Amino acid sequence: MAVLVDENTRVIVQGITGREGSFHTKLMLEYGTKIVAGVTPGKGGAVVHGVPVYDTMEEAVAEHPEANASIVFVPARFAADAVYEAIDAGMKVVVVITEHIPVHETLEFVNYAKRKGTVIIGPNCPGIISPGKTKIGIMPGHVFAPGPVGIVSRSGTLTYEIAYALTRAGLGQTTAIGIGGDPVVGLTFTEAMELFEKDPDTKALVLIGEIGGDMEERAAMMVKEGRFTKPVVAFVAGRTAPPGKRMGHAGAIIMMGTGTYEGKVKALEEAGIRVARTPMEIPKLVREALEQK
Amino acid sequence: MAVLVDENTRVIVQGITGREGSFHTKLMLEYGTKIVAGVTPGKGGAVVHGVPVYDTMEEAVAEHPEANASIVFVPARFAADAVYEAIDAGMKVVVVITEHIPVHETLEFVNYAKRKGTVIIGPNCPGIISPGKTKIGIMPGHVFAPGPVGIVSRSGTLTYEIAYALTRAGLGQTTAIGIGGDPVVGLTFTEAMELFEKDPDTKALVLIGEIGGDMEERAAMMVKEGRFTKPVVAFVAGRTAPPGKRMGHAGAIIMMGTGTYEGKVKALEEAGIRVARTPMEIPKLVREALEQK
Amino acid sequence: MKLFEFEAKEILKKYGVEVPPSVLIKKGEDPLAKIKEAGLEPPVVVKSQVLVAGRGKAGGVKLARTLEEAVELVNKLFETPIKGLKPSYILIEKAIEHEAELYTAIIIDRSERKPVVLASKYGGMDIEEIAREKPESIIRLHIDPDVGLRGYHARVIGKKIGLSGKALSSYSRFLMALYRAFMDYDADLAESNPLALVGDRVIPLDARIIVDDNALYKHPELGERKLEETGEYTEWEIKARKMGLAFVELDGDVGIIGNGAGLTMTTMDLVYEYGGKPANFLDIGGGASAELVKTAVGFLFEFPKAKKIFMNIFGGITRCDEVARGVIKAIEELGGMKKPLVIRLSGTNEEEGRRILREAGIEAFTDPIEAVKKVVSL
Amino acid sequence: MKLFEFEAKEILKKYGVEVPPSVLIKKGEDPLAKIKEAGLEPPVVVKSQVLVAGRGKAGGVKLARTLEEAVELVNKLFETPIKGLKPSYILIEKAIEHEAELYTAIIIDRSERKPVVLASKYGGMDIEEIAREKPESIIRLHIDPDVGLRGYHARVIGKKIGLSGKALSSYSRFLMALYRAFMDYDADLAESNPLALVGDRVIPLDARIIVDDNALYKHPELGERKLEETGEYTEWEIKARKMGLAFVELDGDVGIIGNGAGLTMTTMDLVYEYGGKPANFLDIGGGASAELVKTAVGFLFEFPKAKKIFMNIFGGITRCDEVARGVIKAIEELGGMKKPLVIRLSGTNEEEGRRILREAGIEAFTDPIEAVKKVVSL
Repeated sequence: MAVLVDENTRVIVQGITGREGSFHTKLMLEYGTKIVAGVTPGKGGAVVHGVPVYDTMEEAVAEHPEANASIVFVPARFAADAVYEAIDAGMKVVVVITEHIPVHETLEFVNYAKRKGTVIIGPNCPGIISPGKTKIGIMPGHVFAPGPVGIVSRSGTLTYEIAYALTRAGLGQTTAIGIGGDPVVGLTFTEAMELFEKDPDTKALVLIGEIGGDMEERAAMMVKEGRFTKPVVAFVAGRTAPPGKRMGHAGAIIMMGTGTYEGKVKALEEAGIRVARTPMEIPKLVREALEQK
Repeated sequence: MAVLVDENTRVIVQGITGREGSFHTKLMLEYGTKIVAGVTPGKGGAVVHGVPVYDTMEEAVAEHPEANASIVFVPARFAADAVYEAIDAGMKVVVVITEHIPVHETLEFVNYAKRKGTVIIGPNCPGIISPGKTKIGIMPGHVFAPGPVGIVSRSGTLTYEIAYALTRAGLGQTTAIGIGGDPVVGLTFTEAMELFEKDPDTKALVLIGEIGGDMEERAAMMVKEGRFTKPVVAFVAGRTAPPGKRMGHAGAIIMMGTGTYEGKVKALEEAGIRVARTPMEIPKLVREALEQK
Repeated sequence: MKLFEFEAKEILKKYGVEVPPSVLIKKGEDPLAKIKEAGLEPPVVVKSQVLVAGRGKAGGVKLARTLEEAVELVNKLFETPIKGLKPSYILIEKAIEHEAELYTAIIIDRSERKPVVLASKYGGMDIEEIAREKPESIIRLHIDPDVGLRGYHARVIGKKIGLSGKALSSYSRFLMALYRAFMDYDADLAESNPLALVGDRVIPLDARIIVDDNALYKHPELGERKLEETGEYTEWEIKARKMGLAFVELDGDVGIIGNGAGLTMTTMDLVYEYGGKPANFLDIGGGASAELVKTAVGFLFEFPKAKKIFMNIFGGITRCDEVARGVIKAIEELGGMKKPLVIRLSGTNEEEGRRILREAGIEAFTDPIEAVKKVVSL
Repeated sequence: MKLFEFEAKEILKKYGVEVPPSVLIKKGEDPLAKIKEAGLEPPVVVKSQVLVAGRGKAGGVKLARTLEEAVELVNKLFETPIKGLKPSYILIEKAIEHEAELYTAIIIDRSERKPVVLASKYGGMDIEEIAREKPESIIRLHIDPDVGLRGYHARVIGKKIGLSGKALSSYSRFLMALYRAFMDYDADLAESNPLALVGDRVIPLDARIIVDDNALYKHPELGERKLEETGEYTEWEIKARKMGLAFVELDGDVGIIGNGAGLTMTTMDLVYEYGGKPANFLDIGGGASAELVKTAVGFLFEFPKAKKIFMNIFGGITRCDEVARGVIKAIEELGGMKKPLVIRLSGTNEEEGRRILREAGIEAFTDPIEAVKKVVSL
């Protein structure tokens, strides 16, 4: 088992003819992801790495009705449109890689997706991978391996680092989700946790947070209230980041005194969650958690 | 029984301090309508015909949580806002008397109401009456009487005329709904018919149509398909109106060859509905229909 | 309110649509100077700016192959009434060679209560004609008011009317601009027909926008359209509108006054049913004052087509006594009973109304059918 | 992008909000002439137009009781740096007597994924202060993106901060305008603090709008804000931005380069954990080219606070060999290894990267902890 995506997921790549879209289509195909179609307006009829390209999602879905997820590589100015198109074409999961989407547009499509029952991952995210089954994203596939650990993360590279450490420690993953570094994202920590709670194969969860916002606090509340019952190991990046400064991610900023490292760690620890001081401690803490269980 | 509103309906009058709002509040109270509050922004604290006035629906509902319907007398420029306020305050039925609301605004609030489960009657309508129980509208109460006939109508005065004829013929009404003369209205013929179908006390339905649009055709289809099973007597105003001319109601206009009298009558008759040539025939046709049943 | 073609095109241009190079000639201006100033080269299309439908067929659109011909046509069109109406403006446009003529409009679908895009690969004829001759070519797409029309909707439609590649992108941009015009201007209709396909782009050869009259207050920049300019109203309809009356001129001889649109239409129908022909529709609405009734009756006294008058009132909010007083006022103040007047009065304060009329020697009917028979027989 | 107070007020004015009568003085203009031309009578408030927070406390806002005093203050404020920044504009406003100071802002609630209105009857202090001292006074109302903020929402909020009658209507119009600004300008924040209550109307004494940088392309009319004008960035941050580097200046002495924001922040945290202090945050992002790596390393070679450099790379999409080549380029092309450089290299093409570095005499670490210990010990 895995959450959201697995070997049965059939993927459409939106913006497949662009540089990024084409490059990662190749990598995803190599990983084993079942990509059934691509969409780029005005490029209908082309073929990219063996994948047929259509002008619209409507046409792509008409030809490939089995498609149930899409990944968006469309430039920021047109990305919201692509997301709406994917939602209306009935995609269950839409992974938005694109960064620099205006936050007002993200607000709109995230609310719309919720109403339509579509899960949005991102924007500005590395995507989702269920190791050994499918990879819908830009993460390096080789650092992941199948196993019992779920990962949900606001950070890209840090996730790879931690996943690699877990993998080398013999702790593979059910699914790893990079939810994205923007202030407003589709799938949140708590929503991801609801999915991992229901997945019988996930035995423990690694939560990789950052300063800014209150998603970590909400995750802690969920554990505290017993709505998430599996062992959680957390890490929060940005302990030493000064307030008011944007640290790379638009979302990683301490504002009006909220979203501090201390506040997050306090909330997590009060909920009984182990918080690692460094990413390298995580495999050990996960193993302990699994053994205690 | 009755549809949508009855003696248990508790009404808030929006725009109660205006000339029309105040006048019809008096008439409705005289009829026996249970008006619990009025709302006019900036006039909170006033009292109109014994009814307390609030600045916002939120306050009115806080003081009168039993309120479940509202009637809107607010001027066209502010009417859409009042309708949204009523929907968000949890009103189940909102009667919009106001005319000249821009149709784009009506589109918006009608779609919003649908999503929220609120029934909008109107705009540009006389309202709804369940004779002997309650009157939420501007119709003359004395022409109606309790009885077994449902009425749904696109026209105001014509409804009074026909109701009066029915009443004098001893055929009282369960509920009469004036759905309004605008091109786009909240409650449609078919939606009203769904309600009358479920009301055990309604034994026959009088449908008062007009040229323009295709609501009569849709009503006919509903009968034809067996989704409405009670006897229906119809009248369609505007047999002799020339195409392309707006006959008073913005909705009553034949455009692009659709919405003609002939088309409507043909559809109705093909569905087995009796169509009266004059309003005066209606009581006779209703009586026949009731007796055949 | 209908916008002129040049106004509709200005709006589309503002929203980034490529429109044919053009120059607008106001009555009294020097066409040659203006054409030269604008740098327009023939061939050009000379178009009478009137708001009536069927302008082309009525001779309001002409091709000019030389400047001289263009000037001649301008002068001629200023003097050519289209359905009774001479233009105040002539639009001269560069003639655009094109491969195909498409149709695209956005209107409001009343029943679905959503805007709907209508498009066809067969433009250049009326939508009614397309619906008759190529019904399968008409693409309909409803717009969810919460989402709006988005680029991908426009592309889906464009594909279905046969466009691809860059032409598809051009069409998509055009349709988004048309939608923006439709929304920003609270339009009942925004249309381009024909919409020309020129290589890999689309260019509207004609454009129509009708703004919802109820929303005009939001668009003070549109200014006032003189009723005389629109070609929608007859002389007497214009008079009536200026007096605040809801009046439509018809072809018969029985003047009609009713209260409420449905009842007034029904009164017309009854007159027909019993062998008469209505001269007009005149709705005094709900709760009319004696003053308004006086104005309405006085207006029909003057309206020459009405040889006799039938007034059909059902008193709901409208009070019969008030109506009766208005009738008396009209007779007393406007020089007597100028035409035969049959009145049916029923409903609120019926007795009092009837009494007032009786004192002035008028016997009002209760039954509309009897009243109709009477008026037709006169 | 933060807008200046006078820009934010112009937008609100355009949307129908009454703002204090004012005149804007650009550096070099004659204040007295401009004040007289604008017809402003003292008392006036003289306000330094800088984009840093806490302007008032830093002495950037002064009251003048006479014209002479106003002129003096203008000249003085042009020379007074606020948090290191001298203004290019001074705004002179009529001083407005008022009964109360309110607070109103619209921001985006990340977790609810909706805009939220924050309002309080206690304005004039920071929202943080209000939250600390009068937390119960803060009214929060989330806005459904499908519906938007409507007049009645504004009235509900107005009532809850104690307004009624005409003041309530005035506040409602103000808040609708603030919301329109928030939406039209893709704002992260639109705020007025203090918002003055003057009799039965409200007048914004200060106004702030922050436009989403990602949406700036939609607002070409806003023009470019020079990085130097904003007061948000240090000299070295401005240099870095101009080179396309995501760089934040800090107070320590260990220069940091990482790939990915989370990993780079974590690298900082690790340096702290092992007793060092980072001099900066520098994220080269995903899939960095050798050229970008060269630029980043070269930049830290120049950045004086960085006495030594720690480069922490986990190769995912980023290839370790490409990173190694960039480091070599920096050393070769920019004049040698100017500062001690500790590199941790792991992930994609790790071996090849390590080999390239080894050939240049650099031994890269695999374990980040060992690498951190090394760099801190230097």
